[in-house]
Amino acid sequence: MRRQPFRTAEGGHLIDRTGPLRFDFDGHRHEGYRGDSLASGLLAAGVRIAARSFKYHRPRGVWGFGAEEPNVMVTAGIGEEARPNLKATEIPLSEGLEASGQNAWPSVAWDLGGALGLAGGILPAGFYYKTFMWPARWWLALYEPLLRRLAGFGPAPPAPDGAFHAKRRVNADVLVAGGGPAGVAAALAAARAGARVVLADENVRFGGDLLRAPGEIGDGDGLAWIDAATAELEGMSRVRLLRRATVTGYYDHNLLLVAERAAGDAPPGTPETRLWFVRAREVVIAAGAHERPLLFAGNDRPGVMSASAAGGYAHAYGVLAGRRAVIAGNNDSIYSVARLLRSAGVSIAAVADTRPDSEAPDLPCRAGRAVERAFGSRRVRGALLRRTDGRAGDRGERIACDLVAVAGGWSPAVHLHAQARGSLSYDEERGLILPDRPGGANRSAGAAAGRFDLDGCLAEGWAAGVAAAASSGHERAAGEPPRSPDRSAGDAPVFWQLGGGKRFVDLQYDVTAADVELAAREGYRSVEHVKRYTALGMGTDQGKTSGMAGLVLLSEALGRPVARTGTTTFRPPYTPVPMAAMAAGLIGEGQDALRRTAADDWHEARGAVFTAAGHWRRPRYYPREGTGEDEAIEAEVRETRAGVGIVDVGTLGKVDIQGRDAAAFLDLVYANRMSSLKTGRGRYGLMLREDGRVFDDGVVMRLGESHFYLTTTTAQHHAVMQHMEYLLQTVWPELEVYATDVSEHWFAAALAGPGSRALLGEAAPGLDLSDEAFPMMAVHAAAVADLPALVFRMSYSGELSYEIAVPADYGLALWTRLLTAGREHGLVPYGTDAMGVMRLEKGHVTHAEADGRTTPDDLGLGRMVRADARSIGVRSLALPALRRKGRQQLVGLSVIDAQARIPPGCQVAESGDMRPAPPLGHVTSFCYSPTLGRALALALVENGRARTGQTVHVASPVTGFSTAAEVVSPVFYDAEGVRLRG
Amino acid sequence: MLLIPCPFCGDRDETEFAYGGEAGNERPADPGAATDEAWTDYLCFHDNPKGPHRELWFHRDGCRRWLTVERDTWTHELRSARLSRP
Amino acid sequence: MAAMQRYSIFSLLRGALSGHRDWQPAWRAPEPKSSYDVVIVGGGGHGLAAAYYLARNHGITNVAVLERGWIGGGNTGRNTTIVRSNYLLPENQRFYEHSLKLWEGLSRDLNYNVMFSPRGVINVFHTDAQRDYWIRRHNGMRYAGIDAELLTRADLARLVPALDLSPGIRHPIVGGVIQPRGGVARHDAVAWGYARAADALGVDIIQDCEVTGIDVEAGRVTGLQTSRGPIGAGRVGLAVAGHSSRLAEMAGIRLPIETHLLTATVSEPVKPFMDKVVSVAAAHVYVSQTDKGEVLIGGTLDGYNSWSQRGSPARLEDILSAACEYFPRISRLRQLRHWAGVMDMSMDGSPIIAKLPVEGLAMTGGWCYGGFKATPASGWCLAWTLANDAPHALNAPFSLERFRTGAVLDENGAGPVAWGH
Amino acid sequence: MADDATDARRSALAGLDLGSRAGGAGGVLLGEGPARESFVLRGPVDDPAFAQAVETALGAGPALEPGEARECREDALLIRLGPDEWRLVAPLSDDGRLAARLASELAGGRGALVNVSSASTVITVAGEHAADLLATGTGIDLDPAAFPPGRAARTRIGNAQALVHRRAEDAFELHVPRSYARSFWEWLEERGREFDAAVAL
Repeated sequence: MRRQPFRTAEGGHLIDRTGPLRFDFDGHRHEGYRGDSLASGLLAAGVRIAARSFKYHRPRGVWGFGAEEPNVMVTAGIGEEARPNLKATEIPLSEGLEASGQNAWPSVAWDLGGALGLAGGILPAGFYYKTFMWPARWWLALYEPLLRRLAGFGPAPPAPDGAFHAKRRVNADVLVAGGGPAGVAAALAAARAGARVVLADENVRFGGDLLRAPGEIGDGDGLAWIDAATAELEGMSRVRLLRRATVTGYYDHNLLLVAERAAGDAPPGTPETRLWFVRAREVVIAAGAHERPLLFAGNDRPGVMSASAAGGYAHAYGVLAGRRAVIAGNNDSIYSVARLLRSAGVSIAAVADTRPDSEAPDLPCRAGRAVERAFGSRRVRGALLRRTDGRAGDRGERIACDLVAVAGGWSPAVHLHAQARGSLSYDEERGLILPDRPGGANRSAGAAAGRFDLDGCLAEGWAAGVAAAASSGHERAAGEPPRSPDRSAGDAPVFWQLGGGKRFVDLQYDVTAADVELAAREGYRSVEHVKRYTALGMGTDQGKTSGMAGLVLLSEALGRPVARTGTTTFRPPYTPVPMAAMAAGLIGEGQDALRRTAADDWHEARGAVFTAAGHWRRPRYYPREGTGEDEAIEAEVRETRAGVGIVDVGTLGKVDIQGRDAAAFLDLVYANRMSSLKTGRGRYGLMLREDGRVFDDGVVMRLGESHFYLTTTTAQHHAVMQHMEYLLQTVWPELEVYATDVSEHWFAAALAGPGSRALLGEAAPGLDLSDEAFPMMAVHAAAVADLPALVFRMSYSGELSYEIAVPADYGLALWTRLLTAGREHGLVPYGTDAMGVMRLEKGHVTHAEADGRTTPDDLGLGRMVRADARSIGVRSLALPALRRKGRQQLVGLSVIDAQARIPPGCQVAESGDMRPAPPLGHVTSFCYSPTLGRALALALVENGRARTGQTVHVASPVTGFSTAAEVVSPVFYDAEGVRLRG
Repeated sequence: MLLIPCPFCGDRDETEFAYGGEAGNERPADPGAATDEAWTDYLCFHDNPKGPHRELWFHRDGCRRWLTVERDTWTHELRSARLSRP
Repeated sequence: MAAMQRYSIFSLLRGALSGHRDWQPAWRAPEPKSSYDVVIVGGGGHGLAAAYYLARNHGITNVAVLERGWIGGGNTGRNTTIVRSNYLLPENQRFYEHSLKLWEGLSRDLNYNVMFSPRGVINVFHTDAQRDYWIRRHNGMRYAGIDAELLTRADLARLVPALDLSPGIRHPIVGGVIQPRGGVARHDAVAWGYARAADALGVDIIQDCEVTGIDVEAGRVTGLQTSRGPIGAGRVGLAVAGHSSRLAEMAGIRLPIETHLLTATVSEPVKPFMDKVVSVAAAHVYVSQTDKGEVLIGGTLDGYNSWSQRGSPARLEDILSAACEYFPRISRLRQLRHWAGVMDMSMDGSPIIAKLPVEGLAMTGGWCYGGFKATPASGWCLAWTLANDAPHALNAPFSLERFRTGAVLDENGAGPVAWGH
Repeated sequence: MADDATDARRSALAGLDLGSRAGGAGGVLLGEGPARESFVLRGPVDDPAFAQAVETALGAGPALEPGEARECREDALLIRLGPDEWRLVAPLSDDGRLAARLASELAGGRGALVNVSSASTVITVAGEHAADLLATGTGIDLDPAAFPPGRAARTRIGNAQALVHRRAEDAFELHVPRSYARSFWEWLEERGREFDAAVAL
């Protein structure tokens, strides 16, 4: 047997016959040519059953030619390379391609699931809403798992997508969506007028409908004209031509997404997809139209297909979809398709035209007739033709055939127009949903606008191109538009169905005409209800072929005009877009940059265990040989408190504030006063949100009369910058203040512990560190380790402590030089965990306590707030609920059992039994304190301060943990602050 | 994705900006004298029209200016954008 | 009126024998009467549920539900179908747990299978701070009598094989929590089920009826102006989340609500590989697989006031990259469809189910992302509030006054920034 | 001290050891620009005293077009980044003299000058596909007609904010925040696979 039994001897402008390709489908080896799609390859090989339907597992074959294909979805590739649900019409054939059918076992050709078709009678639309409710437990145990087993088409992918996907953002004057005659004419006109043009088309070659059927432009071949125009466009520097590129989405302000697929024979390294984000001033929508089906019993059998697709396979690929064809339709295209198929070698058994008056002497014409039923089960074997006028005595004509090519007219592809929120109109006479008022800077042209003659498409495309270019400021003369002798309107009278029986509307989800009628009868009268009740149009083809038929059926069932029924919403994307393409460049650090401090390389080399702090990573602790995590952290705390430790605080936000109103501004931004600071001194500052809740804290240093330097927390730094600019630019524009973000410029490290003064004294010999010369909360510029630095005396740990800031380029030098100098002082680097322990021992709050719900008073910081209600947030503190007695307040909890360790996420309860009851509050921070030898926690507890001395329970029901603790002051360690003085 | 015509930087993608809500929601000049109702009007009760809306955007990744933008919340048509503080 | 046609496997078999010609309409399509005891504005899940509970629990059957378009066409039909009660604040815990209990009996209660499927809702976390927060939240649930469990990484590997638990990713997952009783339901069916059951109790469900005005006389609501003429009403309940501001404005009431977009998307359907609903804290993305086989992915707000119902591709990139990062095999699927719901974002992230400052007028709204799961309890509480002219203890905290006194229910601690919640 | 300090400078990309990766010819060449001094200048452009002070110190006035990068004294560059914000970039060899001069001219008047020399890392992107690589991550119009050589813009590219300065039609300098530099570099390299990006020193 020949390898390609249905391939013609010659012809097929998309294929290259010089060397055959081999491919596998469902375990069988076939042969095709370079340039084939999988669909054309399967047809050439004579594979008729290429898919199984969703619900009834009925055999299905290729129906369409491109993105509209509802039937043949396959899994391409095997094993980890498998990609499910690809339409066979969109897969370029390549050497060694392995594809398999879906939703069938053991194969699509022989599928045991086909037995389900027999149960079809009790499974009408929406059957699951009416049953599976008894007994209640069975829903979860039995029914739903069963339903889920039946769900889905292709297999779930076993592995991630490993291919490279690219993205590109470009600006254009004119984007033309669709490279058929209208689109190419539009692009040429716009480009000649001087516009920057992007022309995108989903096929491998521009030409649109001319790929499927020959046509004349000027006085020559249409495709030749397209090729010449393409060549001219290719030569223009401001034009970009995208092939195999589908315009999938139309978004705000003329941003369009175009998904470009790699060619079948693309060299290795070519991105599998390239997503173009095109920001266009103007858009020409020349997306063409989709051929409609006709409804008759058995209209889903393999061998029943779109007439233009049948013609297209012959013309573009030299493939015969059958040997003996019945061609049936409601418009003139059936004759040209019949002649095209005949010249390719198909025997034309009959051409059935629903219109009574048409004739074509060269063809076996059956005017006024339509298909009432297709025979055959695994493939079509014949068709029953019957008069459309219902005249009595018509017994019908049964004609043997293996191809029924159906031409139900055209549905303009109004998707992009509708996505741009253009309005639609319904042309009752022509049975067309048409683009009406555009919803953005766009215009539709050609078949997408309901023009089906070649001459009209060219003229409309050209005019749209000229107009789009002009609207974007380009008005050079573009020359004369191309013309075509084809001026037939191509209109089809509205005709949908003949006869009864199982007429499929939505081939993918097995929705029949009876389902639509049932939905209407049950009161699901909105077109959206019908869609959702029956699944009509919800498939991966998004109803490109089924939509219009469903609409007409529903309107007929409800006895109302189609225009009143309306359409469902056209949602993007127009065709499915690979997730991996959308995610390209945005995985891991690509999405979430990892911020590193200047000393990061050192931490990494030292083997630090990191934690995330916003985008930053910070060392949690530095592992020590022979001990575990807890011991290492405790050692860092002990050694710092006993000697000296160093911690990287380079992640803190830092802001330089200058300008004549700087002090007044800071008084308004902070809840406490800053204008009274003396130059060279600093103060802890508390920032509130306008609703009175604690927003951020940090230290404010006055460097000069109108010059301040302040720190923010790591997490809120960007928010604080934005907040300050907001206040300066919108609330108090009269203030002259310049806030400059210097977080990236400064690296900082803190030395803490009683030994810090001695170490710093050595590293900064020029600096007088006596309490008199350098008191708490003072700042000095100095050379530290021979580096230009700012030194602050402040403490977070409760120990004598200095924070040293240097320009970040010197950050690593500062860090390593201090560590070297510190060797003799027993200097120990510590991480955020040790820092957290020490701050908890001192009762300093962090975002665990200032969680966006707490007021300064809740946190015991009420006395810091000055009375000026003009400052941000202060006025809200007077609202009743913020002054209410019984609010949760910050307290310390000292665990009574010295051996107990507190697990994460504990609640605070009256009793330890963990039975349901309203808790008193919750633990915000907890640690084991090596300093005090027991577990400590900070907690927000109802009326907490009044409970000091009481015993409560710290409990975690999800881990079954509970222990008793005493409510104490949140400052556990050195409440008098003796150690700060060193 | 909106295209916001920053008066200083020119047309920029929405992703460069941070949204700031209703423009013209004026902070009481003397918060201490404002009633709870007036104060919470400012805090919580904002215009929410389906249609033209004056709103604030912060050009975070550009000139770092707060813009006052007039935008239709239904069509997203952007009618004007100016610097909040000229 | 005719008794409701019972749905069961037997009725289906009978239907099959008659070629499915005898199925009655699930609800009538009545002409509006000149007045009703109670009119509910909004034929989404919440409004239909309110009507149903008014009739069933309070015996008030002279009720109409007015729907501008088609029932279930708002956020009921545009959400990620998740049902859970795993909240932080006690007020929210109580309310959503009441809702979850109603969900558990809903299909039989309505004689309509809403396909509530308690497959478990998982939250995973990455840092110590997130771990503390999520465990605390689930401990709080246990104190409120709600099911909640802690999951180790080994548990996660068993329950969600598709999840990337490797330590090398940008934000490695260190653990998780689960509410086993949480799950998903078939969103459209909820509206249809309530509609059918309410209709059977005498409620008029009137579609294609847009409310254009609210009549208020002497501080009391008296009726509504609609596209199908004036309709008198003793009491009126608004259940139009997404559009609450506009309706309240008709009665001269300003709400602490802004309208924002939330994008969701589905993949092409594939065979089941993911059983649980999983929410990833670091990426603000939540993922589940529907009974149809689609992977359903939701994310965060677009972040600016909008009623446009269509999201931004930038947000889609965020959502899909997060989904692909944590569930790597999703990267091999294709995105089929995406849409955006119109959210009533309240200023504290919690709903408003309350009497309004016009006598006889009450609302349920301000649902932020959480409206679908709240459907039964929202309707239940609105019905109670309308029937008793006072809130039930469950919805008393969800008052309008809280925004005046500062007693807000700020689940996320984000402050009065609508898009921050 | 100055010598010690100079030796102590370390680039945020040092950990990547670009030297070992250099080589190859691709459609895009990535590299690191030399360290330089960098200052944020703020001030009221319509205040004649401020404008005069800037003009006197730098030899270029502040009234530049948005994004305009004007060469001024000592081979320095003044770039207009906002209505009241400029970036002054000077070669390291200038050793702060120009900024000191500007500071002294501004003293007592309005405006502010802030040293941010360590705040950014300069990455160079050059070659036939330089603009295409940037276009994988930014929406600004990189057409030479819209963004000619000599122009600069602060924008977002990929995972970082960047000040983009076009030196020539196919050569860009990107000033990215220091802490982001490594992640950003790796993002550029990964996206650059499409263009066979290579490292040039």
